[in-house]
Amino acid sequence: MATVFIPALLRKLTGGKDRTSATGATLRELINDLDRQFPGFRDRVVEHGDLAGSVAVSINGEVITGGLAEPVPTDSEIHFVPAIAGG
Amino acid sequence: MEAQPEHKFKVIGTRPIRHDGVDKVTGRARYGADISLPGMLHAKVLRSPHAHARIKAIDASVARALSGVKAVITGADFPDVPPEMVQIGENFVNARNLSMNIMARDKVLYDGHAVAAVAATSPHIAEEAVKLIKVEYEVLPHVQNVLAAMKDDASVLHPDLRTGGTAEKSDKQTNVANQVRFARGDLEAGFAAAEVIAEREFNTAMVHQGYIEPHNAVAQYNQDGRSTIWVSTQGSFAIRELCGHILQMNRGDIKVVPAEIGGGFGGKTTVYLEPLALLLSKKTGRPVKMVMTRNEVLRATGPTSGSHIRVKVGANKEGKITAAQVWMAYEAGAYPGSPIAVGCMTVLAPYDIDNLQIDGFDVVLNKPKTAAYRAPGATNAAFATETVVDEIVEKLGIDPLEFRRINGAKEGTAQPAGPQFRRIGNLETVEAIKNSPHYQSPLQKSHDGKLRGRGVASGFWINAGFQSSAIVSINTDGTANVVTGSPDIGGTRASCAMIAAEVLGLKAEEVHPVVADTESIGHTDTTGGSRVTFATGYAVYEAAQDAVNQLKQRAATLWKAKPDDVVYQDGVVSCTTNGHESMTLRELAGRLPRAGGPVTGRASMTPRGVGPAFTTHVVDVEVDAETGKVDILRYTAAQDVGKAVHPSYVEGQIQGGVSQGVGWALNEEYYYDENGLMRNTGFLDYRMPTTLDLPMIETILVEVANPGHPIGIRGVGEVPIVPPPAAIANAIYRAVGVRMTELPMSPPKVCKAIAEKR
Amino acid sequence: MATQEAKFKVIGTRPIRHDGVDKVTGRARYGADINLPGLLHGKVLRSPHAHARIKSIDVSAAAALPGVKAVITSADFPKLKSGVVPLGELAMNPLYMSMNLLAHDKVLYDGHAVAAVAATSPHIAEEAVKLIKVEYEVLPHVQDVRSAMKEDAPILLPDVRTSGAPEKSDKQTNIASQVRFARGDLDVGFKAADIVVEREFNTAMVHQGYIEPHNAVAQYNADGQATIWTSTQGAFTARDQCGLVLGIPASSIKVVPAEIGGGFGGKIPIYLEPLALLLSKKSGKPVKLVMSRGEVLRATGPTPGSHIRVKMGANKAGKITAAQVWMAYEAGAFPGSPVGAGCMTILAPYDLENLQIDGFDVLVNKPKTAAYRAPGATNAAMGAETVIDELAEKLGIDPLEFRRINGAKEGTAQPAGPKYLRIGYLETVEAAKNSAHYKSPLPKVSGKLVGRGVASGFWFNAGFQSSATVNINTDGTANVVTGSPDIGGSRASCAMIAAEVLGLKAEEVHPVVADTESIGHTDMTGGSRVTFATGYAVYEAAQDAVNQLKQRAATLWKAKPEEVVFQDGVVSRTTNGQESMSLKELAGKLPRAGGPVGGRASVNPRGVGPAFATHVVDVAVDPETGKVDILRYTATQDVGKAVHPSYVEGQMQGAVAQGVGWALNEEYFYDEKGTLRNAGFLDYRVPTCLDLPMIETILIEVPNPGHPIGIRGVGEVPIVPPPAAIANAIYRAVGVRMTELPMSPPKVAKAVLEKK
Amino acid sequence: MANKVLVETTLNGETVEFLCEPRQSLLEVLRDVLGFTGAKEGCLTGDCGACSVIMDGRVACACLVLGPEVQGKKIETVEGMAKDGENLHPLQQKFLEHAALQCGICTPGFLVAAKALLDRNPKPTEHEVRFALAGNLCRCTGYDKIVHAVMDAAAVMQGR
Repeated sequence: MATVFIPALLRKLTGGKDRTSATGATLRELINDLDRQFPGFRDRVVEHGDLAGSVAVSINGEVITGGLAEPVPTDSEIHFVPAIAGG
Repeated sequence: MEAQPEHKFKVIGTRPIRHDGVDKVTGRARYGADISLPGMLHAKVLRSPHAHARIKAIDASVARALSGVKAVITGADFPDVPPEMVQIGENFVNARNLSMNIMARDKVLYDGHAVAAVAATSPHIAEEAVKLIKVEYEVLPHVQNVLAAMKDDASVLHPDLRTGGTAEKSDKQTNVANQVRFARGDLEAGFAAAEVIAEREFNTAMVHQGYIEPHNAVAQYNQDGRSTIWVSTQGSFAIRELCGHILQMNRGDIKVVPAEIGGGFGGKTTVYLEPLALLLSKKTGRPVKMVMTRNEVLRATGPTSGSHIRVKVGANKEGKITAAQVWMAYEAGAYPGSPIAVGCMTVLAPYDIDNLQIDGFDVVLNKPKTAAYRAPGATNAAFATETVVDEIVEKLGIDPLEFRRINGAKEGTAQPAGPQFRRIGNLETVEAIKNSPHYQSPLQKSHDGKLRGRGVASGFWINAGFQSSAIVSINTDGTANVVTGSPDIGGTRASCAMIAAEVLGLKAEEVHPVVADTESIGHTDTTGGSRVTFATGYAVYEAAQDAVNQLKQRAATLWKAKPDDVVYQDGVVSCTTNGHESMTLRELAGRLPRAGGPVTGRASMTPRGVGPAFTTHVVDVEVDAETGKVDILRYTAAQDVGKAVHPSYVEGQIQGGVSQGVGWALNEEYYYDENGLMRNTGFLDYRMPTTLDLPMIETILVEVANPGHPIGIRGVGEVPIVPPPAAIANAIYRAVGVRMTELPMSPPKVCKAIAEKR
Repeated sequence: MATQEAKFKVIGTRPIRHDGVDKVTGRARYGADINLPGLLHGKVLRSPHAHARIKSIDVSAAAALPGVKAVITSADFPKLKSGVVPLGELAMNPLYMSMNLLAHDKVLYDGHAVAAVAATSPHIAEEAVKLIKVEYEVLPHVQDVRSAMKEDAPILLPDVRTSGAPEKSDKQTNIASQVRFARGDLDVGFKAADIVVEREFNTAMVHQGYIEPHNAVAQYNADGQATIWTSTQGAFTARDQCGLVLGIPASSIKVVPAEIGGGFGGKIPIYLEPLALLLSKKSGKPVKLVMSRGEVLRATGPTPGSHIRVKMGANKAGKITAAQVWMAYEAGAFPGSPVGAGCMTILAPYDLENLQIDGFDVLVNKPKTAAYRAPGATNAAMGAETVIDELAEKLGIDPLEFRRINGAKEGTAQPAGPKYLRIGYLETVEAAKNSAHYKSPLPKVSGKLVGRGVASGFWFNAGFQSSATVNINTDGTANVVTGSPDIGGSRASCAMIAAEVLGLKAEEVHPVVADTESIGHTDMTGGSRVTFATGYAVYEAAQDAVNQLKQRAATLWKAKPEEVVFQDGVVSRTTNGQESMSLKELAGKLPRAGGPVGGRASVNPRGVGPAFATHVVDVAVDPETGKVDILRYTATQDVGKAVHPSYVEGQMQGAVAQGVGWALNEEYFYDEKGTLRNAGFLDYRVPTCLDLPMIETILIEVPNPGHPIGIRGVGEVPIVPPPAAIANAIYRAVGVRMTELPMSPPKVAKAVLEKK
Repeated sequence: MANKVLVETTLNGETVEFLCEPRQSLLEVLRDVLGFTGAKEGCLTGDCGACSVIMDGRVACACLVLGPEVQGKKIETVEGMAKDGENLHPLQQKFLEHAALQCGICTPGFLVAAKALLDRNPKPTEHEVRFALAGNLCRCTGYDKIVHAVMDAAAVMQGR
């Protein structure tokens, strides 16, 4: 069971819930589970079958680079945050 | 590493347009002499007017005073170099001799030997300044003929020189730098068993590679001790090594940027101008450019040896060679190092001989230090053997090709040097010529009374391996780049790109080849010995495989599969488990950022499994008995090319090698007068073949895959120069009944021979 | 993973940079220094209007001018579909990129490119540009974020809909996107506060101000292959962008990165490259384009001006109980301001339970913004850090003590949610507190009022993809090849990392920045990522080389590779007989030991370590003129591990100088017609050495646990605190809270006057 | 083709002749005609100092000087500062030792301006250095290390 924090502007989908629990061995499975719980969730974070370019995912404090295939350790803390480049 | 001769290739064997083509047909390609830098100075070299002389004094004060002159250097400006042997690829070079060759110290040893160099703000000022340098010489007796140089009373070039190699040690001063012998079996028994014996003496002249682009170098010495050299060279890493030793600098501090190169053929494997330019730049703090004139190229770079060769061969009634004895002396030039050893290894190599003895001598004399030239040492050697073999054949009344079939070396045959051949294509080339339309068609009669003849000859070349590095990186659009350190003198960029394309399942055009400088790619030995497509191609193959393995891992990550469950073929990765997903390389490339990052494959290696090359040529000539002029009517070359990666450029290598061989056979020679000065220092008098001198050259590519290479590649560039002089000599004999024993077989010589026969 | 206790031999020393001599002798080749045979020179025609419809373009007169070889307009671009495509780690809209390169049906800002000409000399190209006749229908323009957000505002891009909005709408709008971060309960939080401060801020659009104008030389080959020489922060990024807008495979373009004369984020997008390429394709000759300073200011990517509202409450104990932020950033003419980064950085130094941050990305008739050093963070910090200062003051708490109480540390949840790993924020606060500067009394300046201010800053830093190869030379030295253009000395740091691994001196490693065909894919130089990520690849590539060296030695010794150890440049054999060899010796034996050695690595490293900084500044204010002088400046920063301390200091000092310019002088000034009026260095005043004191730096090394050497990005965060720190110092000097950037003399004088 | 002018001048101690259009600036002549690309273009309005050269002993912005104007004048550029291939000018050496450059585009201008300063004032104070270099913009370094480098170079040249 991972704890997923819902981005503020996606909380319409979750009825205002700012966090939820989801399961999945990989990010793909986890997002599928979130989409089951909150239909439409996947479309907000996935584009062309990959994590949307504008979205970054943090697992236990580390922004991951494995995309949807990234393994998700049990009891992880997961955040969806904007992808940032910099100057 | 076993070759798969049955393997179906998709790219290898096709004829794509070479990647550097457009730059070359639009004039955009940047050769060494095209390089120009801000504030660049131009330098010229003062050269010896004597074949052998002691330098008593050099006065450059007037030259230095000339306005626009920024620096003058002489031998005194060079550090003392310990006489250590520097490894360049598998060859060892005496750094001290090399240093003295590029700038004379106490003695000048040949006409054209560098004595001083001047850097000035314009080439013309530099030229003027060079003329203002006063050198006081004490002229010494010179020697320019091998046999004369070997005499005990000959004038000695290097008082400290002693004969090395297998000769027993002696403390006598000599010009014989080295001695080699290969011997096996029992000569006397062999000749006793012979039905016929042929024995002849041969003389061949010193000839030049004749690349159209003169030597050049642009050097910039930086105040932090690092420097950069832009140069047209066959070996950027070799230039770095040699400059480092000659100037006693850290090689790592020298960066050599290989410019496009306008021909080399072995002649651009060593240094002449680079250390001079670097030293002048160090003195002036400005970039310095040097470009040779044609006169300098002929007088002072490295031609290939003239030689004296004696060959004795015996054979029995069945046409089996029973014994062979060879004695040969090669001109080393002013410093030791002729290709005599290779001459000895190649001279009898096409044949299976039980009893043989080969003696070779490396002889220094007052001519420029020789350098490699396409199958160095093999062509003049083959000229001797192959004409003697032709004489045996004639005496026995056997077809010359049949004779070669009887005696030809094959897998398991012991080479003259000892080791047994692995799978080789010698007999296949003989067979190919036998069945060629050319050999099958009768020789047409001449309409104007000129005499015609047909000759054949075979040739052998060892080919080289040595060190190569390669990088293969995958682009975001699924295409690839290939980086190597091998200067491209014959289309090797194309062949390396094609090898990578084959492995990655891309089109040749989808792979971008780059020849990088010495700081951007791992160590790579000189382009030479027909090694690039074999060895660098091998590294490219391995680097591409490395990339493929990473691509499989990346795909496995995306699919949560095991890398072993992922297969890569024809540019598609697919999963043998997990719902058998699959992706094109292009798709995968686009997803790499989220699959572990980009993919770069690399390989650095010294491949074993070099495959030697054999070839057999047939030529029809027409001889004008009055003038002695020989015209080539038809020419066909059959060669075992292993696996032709880009057949057009393999054919090109064969055709180019043949025409060089024709020039060597009929016209080219270094002509020295009694003072030891070269008299034909331009293309007007040093006559190379033109389009008018040659017919179309037919090629037959025989592909006997090299078992030592994953794609079966053998070197192809050198061996085609070996047979032409012998084949033409044999054809001349068939036409006019005289055995020519001197190269070149120029009109006067042929004329004289015919006259003597009458 | 980080070798915290590791004793470094090269890392942390200060060798002379490898590209140094070329740069002090004038030999270094920058983009504008490239010259090719038959080179043509191009110039761009730019819009004189802030917003107008292009009715017609007549290039006939220009094309007819002798010496003119080609003229292009947007009609020469392929038609593209709108939509975001991923580009490495970034996302781009090729259609918008194309529209920004050469205006399609509308010009959207003063300076917007309309056409380009290639001619045999720059002067002829200039004449020709003037001969192009363009018929415009001028449209109403909008340049202020809040007006642009209004319902009735003129619309820049009809197809834009607010992305990220809570519910989809089909209304035309200038609000390109919207973000929100929220946690806890604001009402509860503010109720718990003993004191609440709320203020509104306006900050001006400012430019990176790199000294080297944009440039590009392009050669299109008849076989469809092209080469571009350009000063760029990302050779691969430039290649991919050109491929997208021109609709050709990226790999058919070879980008050769020239030396780059400053970028700071502004040289990540492309402006001239595709134009040069099209002009070369049309003329068959190489074409060079170099911008004038006016063009750089009018038409490249500055960083947004913004409107920011910050409300914070704290209790007597000095603990922040709630924080609410509303910020709107100017995107410029196309979507894509760094408002997301602004939202994620503005409160990042603090541990907050109740917060809400709303951000809006707003289109206005100004040039499309680009990244600028910690994009979005500096103007945000101006808002938060001045309000923090006011809270501290009202509670009578030392501002550094206040930050100690509320400061983020390992385990603190960021505003965006994720928890921090090991960070060094509080260490920077401590360092500032104990600095000679903060301990010393304020200097006196006759006729002027002096004050001291402090402020903190945060930046994420980036990871992204990098490739590197490490080759061993025959003399035992090494070469390092990367694809990261060097804008701050990263060649030196990469060489030093390789030297550390190989046991060589820094001078014995030769770094090379290669073109897009000579090295594996490498993302742009930006986000303070190069020494971290490319350095990571170099570290891995050097390790790869070391492993091969061990194998080679094992071959020579007929030993197993695992019996061979490599340390400080010496390979030695542990078992039977203590054989050992220096790298130099081994290198000489490689030809007979399996051949040369080349290591390689391509990585996309995680474990990025964020950066924090705390600055202290003393200012003197002339109450009459409002002029502010910087008397003393000290910057403390968690730099993870400083590879080459001199260049880390240089990054901090350079960023502070930029922050000072942003704080006091720099701004885009548009007239009522929407035309930029200060398009030159005379009126767009960047600091000179007369405007600055020496800048003291304090390097704090809290190793990044996510990096083998402990490296964190250092380049961006030091630009974040200066404006806020200076504003706070001005308040302490003259008692007025400045809420507008720049705090130029007239504004300060006015504020002082109003207070009286 | 615009009618060109033949100009003779002294560049880094050497007499050079060149043809240029009357409208070409000295900066264009140095970079495009003579191939001396050390002087850089930063603004073409004399505000940034990246194109600084020494003309008859005084610093000038090459972008504000017309080619024909340098007839008979003595021009010094960064390319002329190091006297040979092994030794840099003390200013160049100190810029390296002090890490006084990052991107390096402004460096030639700063070196030339600093040389002009030390030629005329061998012992400048920090303020004199900052005053003399105020015409040169640097966006990377914050000037700190540049000023240190110039002061140190002055000291070294004074044998201190």
